[in-house]
Amino acid sequence: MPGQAAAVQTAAREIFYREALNEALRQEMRRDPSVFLMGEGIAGRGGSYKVTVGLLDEFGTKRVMDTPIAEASFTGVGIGAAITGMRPVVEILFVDFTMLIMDQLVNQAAKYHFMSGGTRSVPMVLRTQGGVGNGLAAQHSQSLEALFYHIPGLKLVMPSTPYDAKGLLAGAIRCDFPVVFIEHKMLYMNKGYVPDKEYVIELGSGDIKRPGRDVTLIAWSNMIPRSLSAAQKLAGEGIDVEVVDPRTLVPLDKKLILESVRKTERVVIVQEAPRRGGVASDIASIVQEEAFDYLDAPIQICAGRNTPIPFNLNLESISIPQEEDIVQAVKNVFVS
Amino acid sequence: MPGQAAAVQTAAREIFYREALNEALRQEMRRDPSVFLMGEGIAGRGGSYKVTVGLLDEFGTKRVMDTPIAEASFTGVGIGAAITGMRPVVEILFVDFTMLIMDQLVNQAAKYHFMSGGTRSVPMVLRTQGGVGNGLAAQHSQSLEALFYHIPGLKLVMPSTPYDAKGLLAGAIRCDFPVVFIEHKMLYMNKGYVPDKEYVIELGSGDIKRPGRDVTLIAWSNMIPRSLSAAQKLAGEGIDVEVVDPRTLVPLDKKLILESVRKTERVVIVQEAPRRGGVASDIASIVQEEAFDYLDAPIQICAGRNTPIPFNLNLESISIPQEEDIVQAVKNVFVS
Amino acid sequence: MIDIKILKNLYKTMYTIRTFELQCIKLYRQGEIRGYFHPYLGEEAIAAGVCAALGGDDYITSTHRGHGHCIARGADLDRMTAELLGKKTGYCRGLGGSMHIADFTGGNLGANGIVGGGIAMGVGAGLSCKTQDQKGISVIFTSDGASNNGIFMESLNLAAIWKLPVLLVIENNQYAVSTPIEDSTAESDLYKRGIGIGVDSFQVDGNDVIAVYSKSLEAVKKCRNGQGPILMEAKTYRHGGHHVNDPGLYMPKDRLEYYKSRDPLILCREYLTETAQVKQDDLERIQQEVESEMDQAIEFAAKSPELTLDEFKKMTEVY
Amino acid sequence: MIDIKILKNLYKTMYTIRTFELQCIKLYRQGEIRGYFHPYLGEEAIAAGVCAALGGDDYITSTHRGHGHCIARGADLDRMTAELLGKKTGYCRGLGGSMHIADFTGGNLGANGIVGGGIAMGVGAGLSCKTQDQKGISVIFTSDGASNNGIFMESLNLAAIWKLPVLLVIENNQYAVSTPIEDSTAESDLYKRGIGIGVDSFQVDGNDVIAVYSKSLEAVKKCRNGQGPILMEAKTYRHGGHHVNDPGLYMPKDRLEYYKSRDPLILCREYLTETAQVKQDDLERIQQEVESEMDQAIEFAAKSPELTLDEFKKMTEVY
Ligand SMILES: Cc1ncc(C[n+]2csc(CCOP(=O)(O)OP(=O)(O)O)c2C)c(N)n1
Ligand SMILES: Cc1ncc(C[n+]2csc(CCOP(=O)(O)OP(=O)(O)O)c2C)c(N)n1
Ligand SMILES: [Mg+2]
Ligand SMILES: [Mg+2]
Repeated sequence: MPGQAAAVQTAAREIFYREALNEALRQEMRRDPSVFLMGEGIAGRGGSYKVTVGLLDEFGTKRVMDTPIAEASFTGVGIGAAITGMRPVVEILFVDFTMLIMDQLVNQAAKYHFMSGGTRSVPMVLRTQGGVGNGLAAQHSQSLEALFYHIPGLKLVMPSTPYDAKGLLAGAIRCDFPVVFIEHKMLYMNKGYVPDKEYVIELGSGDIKRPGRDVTLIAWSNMIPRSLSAAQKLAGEGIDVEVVDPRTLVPLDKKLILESVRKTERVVIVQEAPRRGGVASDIASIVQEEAFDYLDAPIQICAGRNTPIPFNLNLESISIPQEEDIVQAVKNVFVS
Repeated sequence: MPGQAAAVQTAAREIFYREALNEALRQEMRRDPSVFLMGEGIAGRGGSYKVTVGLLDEFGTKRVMDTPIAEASFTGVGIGAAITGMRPVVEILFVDFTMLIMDQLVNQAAKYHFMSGGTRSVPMVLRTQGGVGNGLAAQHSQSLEALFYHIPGLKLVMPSTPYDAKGLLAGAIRCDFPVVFIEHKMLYMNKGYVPDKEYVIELGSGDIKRPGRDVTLIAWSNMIPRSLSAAQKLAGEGIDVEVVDPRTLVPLDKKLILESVRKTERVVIVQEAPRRGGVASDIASIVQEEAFDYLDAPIQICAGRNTPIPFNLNLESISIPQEEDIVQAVKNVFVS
Repeated sequence: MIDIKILKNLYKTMYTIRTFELQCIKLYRQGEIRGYFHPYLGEEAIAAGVCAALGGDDYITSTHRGHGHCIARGADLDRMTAELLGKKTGYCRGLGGSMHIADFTGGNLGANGIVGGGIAMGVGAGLSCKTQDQKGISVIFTSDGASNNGIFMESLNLAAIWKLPVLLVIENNQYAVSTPIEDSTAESDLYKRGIGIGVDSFQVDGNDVIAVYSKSLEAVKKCRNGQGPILMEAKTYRHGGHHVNDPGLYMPKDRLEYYKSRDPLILCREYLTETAQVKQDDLERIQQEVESEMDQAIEFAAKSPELTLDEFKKMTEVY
Repeated sequence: MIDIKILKNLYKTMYTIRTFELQCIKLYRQGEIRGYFHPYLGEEAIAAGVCAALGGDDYITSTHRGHGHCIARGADLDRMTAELLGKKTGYCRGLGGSMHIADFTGGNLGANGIVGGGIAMGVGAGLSCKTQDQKGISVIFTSDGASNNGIFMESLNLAAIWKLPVLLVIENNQYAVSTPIEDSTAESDLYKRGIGIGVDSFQVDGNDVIAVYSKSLEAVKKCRNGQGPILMEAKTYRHGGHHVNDPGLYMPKDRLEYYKSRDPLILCREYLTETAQVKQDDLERIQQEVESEMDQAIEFAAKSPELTLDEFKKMTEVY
């Protein structure tokens, strides 16, 4: 299990999440000449979060393409290129802007393999970035993974660490189906162990980010570091939390989740997105369906409020789970 | 409770679901001159499903407007008109095409009230139509309510009967917030009791479509008639099913649902949409959280497959819950 | 003067489309074909003329009214008919149907149920051609209705700035279902939209297959020489309603009559017999050939099995 | 010759925008303002010139670079500054911030974080004006970058077919973040896009407030007379990077220098003092007035409270 390996070697080479992504892109572009990148300001400027820095120099304008502000069409271009032999990695600056490409994603990319009777697929990665941070307000702070999660034909990846970011982006690029790959704006500057060498994490394998006996805490993306802090605090109070990071929401590593649940018999799911209709609800529905008899208490969902994200920083922070909310949610499963 | 009243009077005036919608539009347009309609082929032609027939004649071209195939922009026009004093009812022919207007819905309409600090709202109804029927294939058969359900700021209505269709559409038009109103293509030609007179069903009130003691079955839209048939069959086998129709998914009548669950202690949720990340999962997560101690068995979700909808009719029908699947799902909650 | 073999082929393609549509409409009326069916009747000259100018490496993307494009790219009528009947032997194993038919041997990336849904994809195929040094170009069939959707201008602009080998063909049949073009545009000459964003653009008579073919030859040549993209607007008219179940009563009788008098098959036949001196017999032989091919296709399709539930499950496991 | 009072007001508006931006950038650098901040520096003549041609019943929709439009529509600096500081007294009670600032008293339906996000909404406001016989027109401020997004052409086409009283203003500052217009268009004269769809369209020097104002007067008159929509492209250039944290190093020095030499405030001041014979003193008095207004605004904003959690919960219950 790569996560554990990573834990052992944390003393070794540490780089930023954004650098890990950059390494994955470089690795895959070197390996496979059909991989190319498209997006706004990703070439000369290296992207708004510096993920694509230096790639133009190495690979040239044919493989690192700046686009106009035309998200729907350049995503469609990616789809067409993917069908005809290329492996595009298309970047949408904010997950909020993916609302402009939903037709291309949902009606074209996700269904192409199916509608063509399995004849052709769309090996495209849609890289984007979401979540709350620093007062970017309602149209630049959303967590919209639930929308992609519901659409058959899309894969969905949300790495929480530099190690996972590199391996999963490589895995996404090698996947023969369209992958929505959502980074988190507050993770780009997180550091962690990342091997220099080439490696790939296959989509569908979750990771135990912290083993524990008392309660299973499921989270992803930026809720992982926050949950790990909460777990540490709770450890001081005698509660041993197991933190499970599915890493890819589609496919979902049900086996890993259910094994943990059967062991701890208590479940908390932490999600930055609004509570209503989020992925947390679906995971809860699966757990209660497949491990009903193991559950000692209702599954607690600790999630964002059902509101857009406010600009005001204090209100922004109360709109999504904070460390203390997670601590409280974990305690709740021991009360009832 | 209007549903029960309706049941009593079924012998009275019966009209089609599509006619009930037409009556609601007419009623509201007569009442309030700021109500107007926009959509493709809704004026002279009366709409693809004949919902707007005759309205052009009564209200003229200023209030019944045909549009080009420009879904994103005419939805945006509706938003702008709504902010500046009108009450647009915008029609998108198929819910599948709402993927073209997601930016307008999610980033503009849903957030406008919030972003403006509660100063202005967007009293717009987005009428559309979804679901499986008659081999329309993957891009004309989706059930996408889960996507709207997750977005704070949108209301979501899915009527299952002519009675509800009329009352809820009136309620949606009078609502001060953007409402996504999803009809079902297989319901338009269903008949049912509808009073001639003006009435309004407020958003947020569910309805017991069939009272029962043994198990709570939650469904909406076209899964209601199917579930009622299944319930009838099960009654013959001694299982008394209570069929709960939330009618509006946002706001959700939790009270009605939880009361029923506390009575029956067993829950089945039936959903036409794919299983993964559907609204059923969220309702399940709420029920297990708020009525955990009442549940005798895991909540059963009987839902569509996690695939796009196939063209072939036989495969189409196995892609979504059929009567026998519902019967089986109900029996399952008595097995475990 | 165009080679006589080519001329005959243009006619044959058009006659095949005509025959396919008429026969399949019969099957539709018999309840054998379900779902939406948008006939290409009256517009045959566009697909036939454009595709005759293409080579084997070229891609096309198609529309909801896509049977004509598919046939003009050389699709097998057996597999097309099987698809419309929802059979396993169909191009999409019966999962796609009329609105999603695709034929990769013909470089046809597929029909599309979303108006305008194939435009950006077609630009993407053009990108592949250019950056992978593939020999082909990409032809995008689209419609007057789609030209009012944002994706049209967005995509054409991308093709323009990247100088892609893309030929975008607007089949301007002057209607979007029942909405006439005058109600959906303030400037009904749609090729002018291309000019405004710096794209080489022109109009052609979409009922005249010779004109479409000649103009396409030039346009395709330019695309191959790196002078693309090019926008071609082909004006035409449907021979009936929007789909099989639409009587199209809103179409003014006189205009319909006018366009029927300019039926692309009639015009082509006139040209062939009068200008190109092709014998009536030759044409009749072609017609018979096509008809028997179509009869066989129907038989093939009718006899074909459907995808089984197990096969379906296996294929869709991956989602 | 334009009335002297109007001329002075044009200058005052521009100077207010300039002052507001410079002061708020200071606050941003001090960490008092968070989130994205896109200054309107260098583009003041457009908002000032266009809005001076408007009346009280008119609507505007704005962009992510929206402070200038808001001010030019007469917004209260107190409430604007409070909004940028996230305070309850702000136009959006601190929930919107720079990218969502709206001022309904000024008919300003709001800035927008989505490039192109306000265009269709603005057409909708135009529809209200027309069908409700309101007296106003709707002015849509948008950008070169947005003109490459589908919503631009879609929306303009709707305004055209419905003949709406809409003035669409492209603020062509020749960049979308770091991407120069030459890389995102094949035809960089953006007003030509309007011509292609039958819209009355023209270009104006966006640094010359007199030109913008004069052209706007004509355009607004046409809109009020039912001759809309109209597309106006105003060419300009940013005075710095895309947002406060972007040094804009990719902007060629000589071009930047050229445009700074044509700073709209300088050009206007020259015109005022030389052609219109306004005294230097008068201008200085205006500047002082503005500056003290701004100082007060900052004080007001700093002292203002934030929305409480309870108030927030109450307001958002409805979702
Ligand atoms: C995005 C979208 N909107 C609406 C429809 C419904 N629809 C199907 S065909 C059609 C009319 C299309 O007209 P046009 O684009 O001119 O093509 P034509 O049918 O004339 O070939 C419409 C509105 C659709 N399929 N996709
Ligand atoms: C749909 C969308 N895509 C991308 C962005 C990110 N973004 C914000 S401003 C900007 C550049 C805008 O350029 P332009 O439209 O010319 O306006 P300007 O900043 O020059 O005023 C970009 C790409 C966005 N906000 N919305
Ligand atoms: Mg048409
Ligand atoms: Mg710009």
